[in-house]
Amino acid sequence: MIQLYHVYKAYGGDQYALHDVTLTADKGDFLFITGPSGAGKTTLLKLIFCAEPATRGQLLVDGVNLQRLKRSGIPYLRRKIGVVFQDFKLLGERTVFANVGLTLEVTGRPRAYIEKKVRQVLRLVGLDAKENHLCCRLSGGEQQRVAIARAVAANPIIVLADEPTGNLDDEITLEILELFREINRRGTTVVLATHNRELIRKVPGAKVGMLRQGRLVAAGVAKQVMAQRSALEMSSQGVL
Amino acid sequence: MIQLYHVYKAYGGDQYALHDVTLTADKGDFLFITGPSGAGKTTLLKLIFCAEPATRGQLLVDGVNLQRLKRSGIPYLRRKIGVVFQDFKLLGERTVFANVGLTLEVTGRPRAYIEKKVRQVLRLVGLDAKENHLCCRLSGGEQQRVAIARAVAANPIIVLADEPTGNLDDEITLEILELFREINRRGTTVVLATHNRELIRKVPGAKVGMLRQGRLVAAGVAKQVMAQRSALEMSSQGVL
Amino acid sequence: MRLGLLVYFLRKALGNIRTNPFLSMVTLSTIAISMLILGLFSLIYLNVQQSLHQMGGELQITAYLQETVSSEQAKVLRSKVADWPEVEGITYISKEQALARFRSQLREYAGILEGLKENPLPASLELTLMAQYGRSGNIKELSTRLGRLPGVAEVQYGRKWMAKLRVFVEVMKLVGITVGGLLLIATIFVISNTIKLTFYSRREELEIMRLVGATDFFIKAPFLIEGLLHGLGGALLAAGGLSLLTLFLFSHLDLPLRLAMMAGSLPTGQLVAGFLGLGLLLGVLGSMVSLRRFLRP
Amino acid sequence: MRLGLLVYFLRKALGNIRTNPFLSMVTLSTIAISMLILGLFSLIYLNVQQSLHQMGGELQITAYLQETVSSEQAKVLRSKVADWPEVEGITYISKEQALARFRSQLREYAGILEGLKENPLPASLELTLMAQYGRSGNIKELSTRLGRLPGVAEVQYGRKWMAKLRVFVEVMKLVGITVGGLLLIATIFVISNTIKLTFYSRREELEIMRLVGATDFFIKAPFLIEGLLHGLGGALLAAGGLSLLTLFLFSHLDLPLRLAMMAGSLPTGQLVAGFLGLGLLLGVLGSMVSLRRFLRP
Ligand SMILES: Nc1ncnc2c1ncn2[C@@H]1O[C@H](COP(=O)(O)OP(=O)(O)OP(=O)(O)O)[C@@H](O)[C@H]1O
Ligand SMILES: Nc1ncnc2c1ncn2[C@@H]1O[C@H](COP(=O)(O)OP(=O)(O)OP(=O)(O)O)[C@@H](O)[C@H]1O
Ligand SMILES: [Mg+2]
Ligand SMILES: [Mg+2]
Repeated sequence: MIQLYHVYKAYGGDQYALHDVTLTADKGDFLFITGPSGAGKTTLLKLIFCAEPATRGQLLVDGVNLQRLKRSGIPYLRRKIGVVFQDFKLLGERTVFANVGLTLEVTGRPRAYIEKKVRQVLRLVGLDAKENHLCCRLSGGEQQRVAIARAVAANPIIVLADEPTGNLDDEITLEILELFREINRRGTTVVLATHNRELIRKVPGAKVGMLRQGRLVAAGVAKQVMAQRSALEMSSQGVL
Repeated sequence: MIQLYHVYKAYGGDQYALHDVTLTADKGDFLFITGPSGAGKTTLLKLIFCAEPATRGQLLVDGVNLQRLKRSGIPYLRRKIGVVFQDFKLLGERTVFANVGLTLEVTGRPRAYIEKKVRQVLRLVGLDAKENHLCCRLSGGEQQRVAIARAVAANPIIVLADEPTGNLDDEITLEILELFREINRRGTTVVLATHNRELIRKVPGAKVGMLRQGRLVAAGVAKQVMAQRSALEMSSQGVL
Repeated sequence: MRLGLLVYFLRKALGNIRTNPFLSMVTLSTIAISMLILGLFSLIYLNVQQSLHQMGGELQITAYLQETVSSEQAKVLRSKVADWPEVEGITYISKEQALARFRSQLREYAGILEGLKENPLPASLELTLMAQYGRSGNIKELSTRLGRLPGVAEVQYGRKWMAKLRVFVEVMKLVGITVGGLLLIATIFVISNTIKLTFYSRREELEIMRLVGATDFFIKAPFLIEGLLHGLGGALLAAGGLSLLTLFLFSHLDLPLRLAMMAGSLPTGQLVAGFLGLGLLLGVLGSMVSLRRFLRP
Repeated sequence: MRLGLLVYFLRKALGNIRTNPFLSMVTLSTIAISMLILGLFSLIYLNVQQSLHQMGGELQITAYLQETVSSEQAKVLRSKVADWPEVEGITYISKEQALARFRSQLREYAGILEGLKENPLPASLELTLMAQYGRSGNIKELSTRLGRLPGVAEVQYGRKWMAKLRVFVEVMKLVGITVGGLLLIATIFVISNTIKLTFYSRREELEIMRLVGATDFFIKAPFLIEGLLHGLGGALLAAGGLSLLTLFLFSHLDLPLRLAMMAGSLPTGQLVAGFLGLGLLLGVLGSMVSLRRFLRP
């Protein structure tokens, strides 16, 4: 579903935000991207939904070669992908309903369908009571949940979630993770960038890609990578 | 240093975002505000630095009665308080340096002092190399650290931090917590709103105020509150 | 485009206006005031041109006839010259009429006439010219042609003040066209600047629309309709303001001024229609151009 | 205010301009184009008024003297009338001068003079009026007064075309003041709208400044200096544009038009200074008013 071959990304300068990253997520995969702040997680997601072009390398998303994708084709690719942005990117002056409905509107869904679907996903994230509130008047966690609802509303075949639980308490975090697992079980490919190790531990069968300064330093199944990582940390702490 | 007596806050409607909150943080206290999403943590902090007026009740900050504070007095109160906003509130089109230096500039510090001080706090949050980057081009975690640097740069007597580690990995989170503890040890009152229980457990001697739907449901020393809370959760799970 | 989609875009546009009343108000009022100025200027220009035309129309060429020309011959001459394309009107003034006019018009010189036994004034043909032939080059050529006609003794035109007036009319025309043209350009510029600024402050919204998979057309359409509504609304406001203003001015004028203005044109249905069309165009084109700037990748 | 602070604010303002080149460009160009139109209009208005004044200045009152008045007596009368506040100029025309003028000016009636033994034309005093007394009411009153003077036989004024011109001058004045006034209001409005929009798109920045403890003065000062710079820059651009434009127009005019314009005023140092002052004012006041809107609690 998502394939990266030797992808490099430099923002202007000669420093690479991504450096020779090769990574695959098949249909129905649950892929965690992890790594310290500034490692390139967000950059990786941006490449996948064409918010930034790769500097070098090949990217294939749902069979489409992004390097060859024309500008006019980008919206159609993006409709297959639901994105939870790290900074939410909500329309602050619009209601929760309008924000969540946006992804459905752009694909020209009928109004009745939109209303039904939006209410449904808002219930899933626990915001059905705030449907008519302006987004700028929500708490941080509520905004994050609106962003999550918007990302999943249009039944995308890929969901990219960038630190989707940074503003949520443990309880809701688990609910949200459960939400992602549920849509993943139904066949959606989920890519989740996070710092939260707890999250990764909760999905032991998921794939994990670990970045550090733009390089993929570890990749594999969650259980193994996390164990490996603990060992690595211990040894590095021993060295220091 | 900070005293709230029977504080209520309603945003327009008849629902209270804060409901009869009485809470005190003395000089040199380390106070955690915790509670689920939408509990009123951010609202509480907003009242303290006069971003919102209380609907009812008394607020005293550094001996100043906020209900009686005139508009012209607000800036001078705010200079005593460093705030890490949940959504960072950085000037995206300005450099990291300009953003961190802002709190020093508004108090009219000389340029040489500003340069020295800004570099110093940027080193503390690990961003000395990004001094001249525009804030909108930073990663989420980097932006959060800029926000933290800005909050502490002017040596405020109170630091309010709203979910300051939501976008940071465990390692940097600990460093940041250490940073807050260090300035706390030097006499600064720190109020930290967070969902992260790990953080609270790391400072067992701190005070904790726990909010739920605008009400203060628990308050006391961290160790006790967390224990109490676990018991509470177990019992409530038992009931359900 | 399906009707449903059009309705959807229209509703979106109205939603945008409701969400950003400040931006809408600024755009609307800028378009209105710009067009009001433009309309007022056009109206005044038309009126002034018309009055000048009337005054300028009095620029006459007088062909004095030889004493030997009979009144019948003069009338033949008159109908001949009347066919020339440059000639708007032509009047035959007999010797007697000339004397009578002298008496009434030049009363201060009436004393001169006392000592006369016979009428020394010649008969003449007085020509008024079509406005478009009023340039001095044409007049000279025409008067030469007139002078060559049999029976014409002398041709006279352009008294001093008339020449001055003529220059003045030319200046006014130039002024009008210059100011009007610049005003139009300025109006377009200001309106497009305003629209650009409103999109600038909504660039985040545009960006978010793109990020969730909206096509450029889908993003643009509601904004274009919004621009159309603003343009239409602004033009309506301007037309209303203009009508009120002219009515107000009109009722506060002295009678001669009022008559002078009556001669010109007041805002008509046609003018208002043109106004709405222009407003619509400005709103839509302005939005179109400005949007492109903020939808670039 | 300390000089250091001023320098700091100036540097901030320049920083702002560099950070938001688009906003600066829009503000600058809007001010420039608005002022260009305003300046062009003023200049043209001054020129037209001047030419009209010259033409209108020819509105004379002629007081014909009785045959019995000697040239010495006439001169006494002249110096008496010359002291009246309404009178701009006064000329004594003797019988001989009147005849000579008749001969040269009314050549078509020259035939009349052939049969004369003596000069039938009276001597006269010709008055030109100060422009501000040029209304018909004043003229009537004045001529009555003139007629009552000993030695004055008859008073004449206002030939037909002159009355028309007078009406026209009045209309032009009204037009000029109306359009000019509206233009000024529109300019202020458009500029303030533009500045408001630029602040609107920076409202987050203003809010953040307040949240980190900046006083209103501290926030405002750099923005006011920015406004000042924009106003000054816009005015300079407008002044430059205006000079170029007039030069261009000037060199493309026919000679008579050019002479007509020469009579008026071209942009001078004074005008440019006034322009800069106005631009400065517009920039600063516009920013001040707009800022207040976005610094409200
Ligand atoms: N638009 C940009 N222009 C220039 N540099 C950028 C841009 N976006 C990101 N970077 C840089 O690229 C690097 C990787 O950024 P990225 O946002 O991918 O990190 P991340 O892994 O998402 O970090 P975080 O966990 O803090 O969000 C960082 O050093 C960042 O400063
Ligand atoms: N400006 C506002 N206008 C109206 N309601 C608001 C506003 N700000 C917050 N609220 C509401 O008040 C309640 C408390 O919000 P607050 O931001 O204090 O929560 P929080 O504890 O910070 O939550 P989170 O952890 O999600 O950030 C929420 O239900 C929110 O929707
Ligand atoms: Mg990131
Ligand atoms: Mg909050």
